[in-house]
Amino acid sequence: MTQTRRKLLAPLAGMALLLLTACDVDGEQDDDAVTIGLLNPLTGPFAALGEDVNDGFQLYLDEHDGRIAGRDIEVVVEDEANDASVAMEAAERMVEVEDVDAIVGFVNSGVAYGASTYIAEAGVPLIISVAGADDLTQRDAVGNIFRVSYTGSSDAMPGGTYACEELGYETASVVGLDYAFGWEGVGGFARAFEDAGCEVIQETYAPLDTADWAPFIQELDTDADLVWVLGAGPDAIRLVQAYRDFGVDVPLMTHGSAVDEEILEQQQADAEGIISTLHYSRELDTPENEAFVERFEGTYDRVVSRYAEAGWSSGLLLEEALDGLDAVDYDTLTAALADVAIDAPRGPISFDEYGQAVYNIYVREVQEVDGDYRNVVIDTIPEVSQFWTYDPDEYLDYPPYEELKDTWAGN
Amino acid sequence: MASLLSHVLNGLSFGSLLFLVASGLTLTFGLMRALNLAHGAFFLLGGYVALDLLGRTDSYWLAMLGAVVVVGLLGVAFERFLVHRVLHRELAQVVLTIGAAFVIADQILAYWGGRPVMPPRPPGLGGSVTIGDLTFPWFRLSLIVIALVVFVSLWLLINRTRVGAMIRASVDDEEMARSVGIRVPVLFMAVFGAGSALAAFAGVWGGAFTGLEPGGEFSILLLALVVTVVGGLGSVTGAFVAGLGVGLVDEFGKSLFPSFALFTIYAPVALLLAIRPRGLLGRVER
Amino acid sequence: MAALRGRWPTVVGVLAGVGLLTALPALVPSFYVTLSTRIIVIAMFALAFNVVFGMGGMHSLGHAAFFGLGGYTVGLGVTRWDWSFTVIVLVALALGAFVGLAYGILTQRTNGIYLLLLTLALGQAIWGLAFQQVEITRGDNGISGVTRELVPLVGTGALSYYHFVLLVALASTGSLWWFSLSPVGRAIVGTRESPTRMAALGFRVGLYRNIAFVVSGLFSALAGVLYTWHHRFVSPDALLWEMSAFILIVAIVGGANTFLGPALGAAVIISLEFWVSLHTQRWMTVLGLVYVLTILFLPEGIVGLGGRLRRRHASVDVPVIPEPTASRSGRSHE
Amino acid sequence: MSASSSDSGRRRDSASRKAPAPPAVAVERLSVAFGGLRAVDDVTFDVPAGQRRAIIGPNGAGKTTLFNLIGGQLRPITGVVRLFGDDVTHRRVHQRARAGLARTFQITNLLTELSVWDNVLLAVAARHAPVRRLFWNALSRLDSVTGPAAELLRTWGLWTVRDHRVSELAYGQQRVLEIVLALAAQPRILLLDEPTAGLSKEEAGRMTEVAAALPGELTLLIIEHDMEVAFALADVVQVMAEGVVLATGAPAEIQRNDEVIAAYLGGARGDA
Repeated sequence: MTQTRRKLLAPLAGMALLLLTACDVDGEQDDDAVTIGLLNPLTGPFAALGEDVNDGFQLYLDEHDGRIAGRDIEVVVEDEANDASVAMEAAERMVEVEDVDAIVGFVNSGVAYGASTYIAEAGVPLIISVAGADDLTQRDAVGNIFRVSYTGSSDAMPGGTYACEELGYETASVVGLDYAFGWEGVGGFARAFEDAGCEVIQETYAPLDTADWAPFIQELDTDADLVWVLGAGPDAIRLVQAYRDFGVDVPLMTHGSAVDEEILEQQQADAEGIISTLHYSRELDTPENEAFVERFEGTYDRVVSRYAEAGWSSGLLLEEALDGLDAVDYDTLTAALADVAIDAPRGPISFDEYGQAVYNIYVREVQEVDGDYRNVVIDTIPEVSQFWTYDPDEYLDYPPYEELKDTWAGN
Repeated sequence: MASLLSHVLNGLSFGSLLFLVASGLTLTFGLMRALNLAHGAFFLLGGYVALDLLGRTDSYWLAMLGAVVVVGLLGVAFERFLVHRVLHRELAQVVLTIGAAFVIADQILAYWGGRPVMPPRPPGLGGSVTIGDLTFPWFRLSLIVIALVVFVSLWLLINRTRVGAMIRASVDDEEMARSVGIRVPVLFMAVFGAGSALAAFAGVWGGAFTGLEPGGEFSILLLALVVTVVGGLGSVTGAFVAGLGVGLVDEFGKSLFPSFALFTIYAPVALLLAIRPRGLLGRVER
Repeated sequence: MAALRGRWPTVVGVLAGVGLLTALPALVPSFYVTLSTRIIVIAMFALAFNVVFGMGGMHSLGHAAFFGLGGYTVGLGVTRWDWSFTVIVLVALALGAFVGLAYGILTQRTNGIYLLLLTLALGQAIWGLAFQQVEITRGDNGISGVTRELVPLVGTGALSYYHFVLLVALASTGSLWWFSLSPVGRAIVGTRESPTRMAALGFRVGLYRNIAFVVSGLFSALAGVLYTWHHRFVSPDALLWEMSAFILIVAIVGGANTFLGPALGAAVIISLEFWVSLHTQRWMTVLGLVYVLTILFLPEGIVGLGGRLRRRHASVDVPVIPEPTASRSGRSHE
Repeated sequence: MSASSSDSGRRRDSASRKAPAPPAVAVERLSVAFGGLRAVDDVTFDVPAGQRRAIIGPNGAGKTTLFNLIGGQLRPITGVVRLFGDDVTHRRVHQRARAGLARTFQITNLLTELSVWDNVLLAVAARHAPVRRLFWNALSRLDSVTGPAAELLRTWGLWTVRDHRVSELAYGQQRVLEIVLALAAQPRILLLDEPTAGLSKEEAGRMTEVAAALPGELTLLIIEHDMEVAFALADVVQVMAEGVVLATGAPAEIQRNDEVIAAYLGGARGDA
């Protein structure tokens, strides 16, 4: 049995050698510079969102030629790869090897949940760029985790009240994607809609990546005054297409994510007339937004998106927080971030005590504007909290939305 | 409650799409015993190339033709330089084609970006037809017609033409085929090229239904694999029957059980494979 | 047969390797301890997978099921049903063994590409279950907050967890090594080589395929347990077919026809994945090319390569059969 | 499988008389067909224990198919197979092996990527049920297995190549190893499927000597093309053609039987 010796020796030595070569320690530091880690997906289904956030942030830096609040900003970009284990290691590497002062990241909620344990322990300030799961800034809120994007329910609740009180729809059939964002969005809309005195008469969930939406569309109760939909990405494109294909003539209202600019670009006429609520629209005519849209679309020749705005706003938030801060460390930066107030392209942003951004919600309608389809802003609801009109403590006592799934219709 | 007719039409049209997606895979496996797990990536590539050409030429048919030819040629090269070297080693094919899928998908992401896109519907197939209270999109009807056309032409190619006979001969006994003067390498390149072209065509025509996005290379592959395997690896008729079957099951499943999802199809597929490894109509290995 | 004395170099090799791995945390910056823990867990999973793939010759593309089920046992055991450490590990191992047996039984009549596709379907069926039973598994968001209090003799820090994982991995590697040399282990290898010959010798081939799947499922589930506690999180991705494809490729690159090859494969692929993604966003392309090139130029994997080189040099002039002592032996001529 | 009616009749006879030792191999109305062609067509014969029977016949006579039916690799459509009186028709291959039946294969069927040593260790291990179920001790450390294995290899002259992979052996040595593996299980019945196929004249001679020297109590069935080898080894020669048994008898008798000659020379019954 002579081969066994060589068979055992080679692999063990090989494995150890590889581990040693893998650790090329770098990351030299100069004192007053601030290092920001961008941990968004650059591969996988959310690659476009990750790139938009990074490009938005980078664009903001370039506008200030790499210096904000009088400090040089170094950027470390890593791929979240839509995989919790990869994201966790990248976060740890950013903290321990690159010594970042703050992280802007996470698009997939599952990955955000996975990494939040480590980030809470490490104490590094994190600005969540996209991940929408409610509890990241509610039940599991942690001092150093902020969020510049919406929670699953925050941008949906105003839509529920608005549909009932302003648009006069008395009954609604709600459709959502069967994952956390779907339950929270549908739940938020349904709660507000019913608390405003109207009634949800049908509740349907379709699995993520539903290839054929026809069966769901054909099951819709067409007696409802309104169909409200929580959909995102390719599902939103296929859903709206099926809605038009099968001639459902019930008015269609959605969470803003179903008609995001880059999705609307594909939906075109299918989406005409869709009313939606979101904290941003490309058509906002504020000076900050016009400047941002013109620079982004000029630099990257693709339509701007709320993810790009989130990246840009993160730059703004960090600038405000760093302004007048002499020693930059986790605690001082976290404390500074907690009470920033800025005017971003989307309008004013500040953080509530759970770390969730407070911002305006815009009611938009898809209209054709000189040959192109846009989310024209038809109404503004200022300074909306993630708890909408409910008292935070009371709101947090409600059962989480995943338990309220399938309970809205028929009670 | 939607009428039975609309459920059947939905099921058939979605089933036709599934067959369309699986047709290229069935062809390459059926004729060459080559399992091309980069099939989904060729599907995506076809769609993205067509969109790119559409942007340049503004002609849908030209863009489609261009995409089918480009991806077909890529398929030929892929077979010539890579697949041919692992033709009889199935496991090596699996790893090699998965690797190729990674490369193609990542290059698509690099070149065309990660935003979900949807190729336009073929001109003239946009609207819907309304009969009584049933409204049904022309495009979904076209899927049924296209699937039939592709099925019939593939069936004829394989079973009724000299080329088909030559290909089957080369698969059954390569040395014998060579000895009687069949230029086997050229044939295999042609078959693999045709399979890739079919995948690209499905990416353009079917892409207007499924949409194209990063990650699609494997979600589309799984759809195609389920249909190909259930139908019986290598049997075009099997894939056609299985495609329509899965389409109908998905349609009625969703309307009857709310939590039904396409991936609950994996359990019955697994059971079928355990009992009949060759699938419904698969040819028994000699 | 050869006493321990004759295997002295092997023992030294093993001890040196173990010593190096134990001292590793002191040699590398603390971040790489986390990376090394993941490598060791995946290496253990690869060795467990290789019982079915390398030893049994069965091409499974559904092994994520065992790995993920072990992971979910921990996730749910800690956050929802608050089981003790022993109960969690026992349930995970039982689950891995049971599902392994199910794989073995269901794949009795299949081989080659059909077995691969069947195990793919089985794995996806289990993934679909976890993805869809949202009330239990919270579906796509996965389960976070899987704390390590329950893990015995170790604090919750990354360093001590590394040593815990190393201990368990070495124990599993040792038992798998002994198993591979045992009669049952050699019989499994025999069924890979020729099921018909083994049956003619009196081995119930189906039984040994089942044992291979049970043992492989059990140790894969154990690796899944360590993986979830390492990340303190588990999601359906641990059950997804892409994890099965990953471990298959790791075993092939490492060298599936050797015992430790797959473990080296884990170290190489994960280090490569990590190192390349530092330098380029197109790391998926690089990985894809690595898989293609491995198949074309390194079909027997890295460790296997050593074997082939060795064989090419050893002169293979088989001596003529000597005149046997008794007159009863056929003599072959060259 | 329909229980053949004659079965009950036989039992009554044997019960009344002191039952003679049951035949090692008893085959009754055995048939199997591949797509309409009856490879073995309603064959019945007995092989008493200890007898050495050569089965000869042209290609396609159904010889190997018969072996596969006896060995269990093939299931018959009709008929019964009995080993020492036990009906094994529905038993699996490994159960028949454990009942004392061992065989070699026409096309060499060894554990090619394993060493000669590993092949023999497994073959010997197969005999002991407890060894077959051992999870822990190393197979190569079990004296109960390594002893007999070493002895077998030395006897059959393969000891010096024990560490080589089977794939590296010369063809002749592989044929010898086939027999060694079969013998390792200490069988009571040994089916040798063309042991001398592919061997040189001189090697065939050696192989014949080897077969001849096998222990007397071992029942031997040999499929053989080479008349010389068949007649030298066998007590009884059974001639088959087109799936049926033409004639069975002592070697000398068979040589003179015109039907046999016709079968070989492609006479009245049409080409084989």
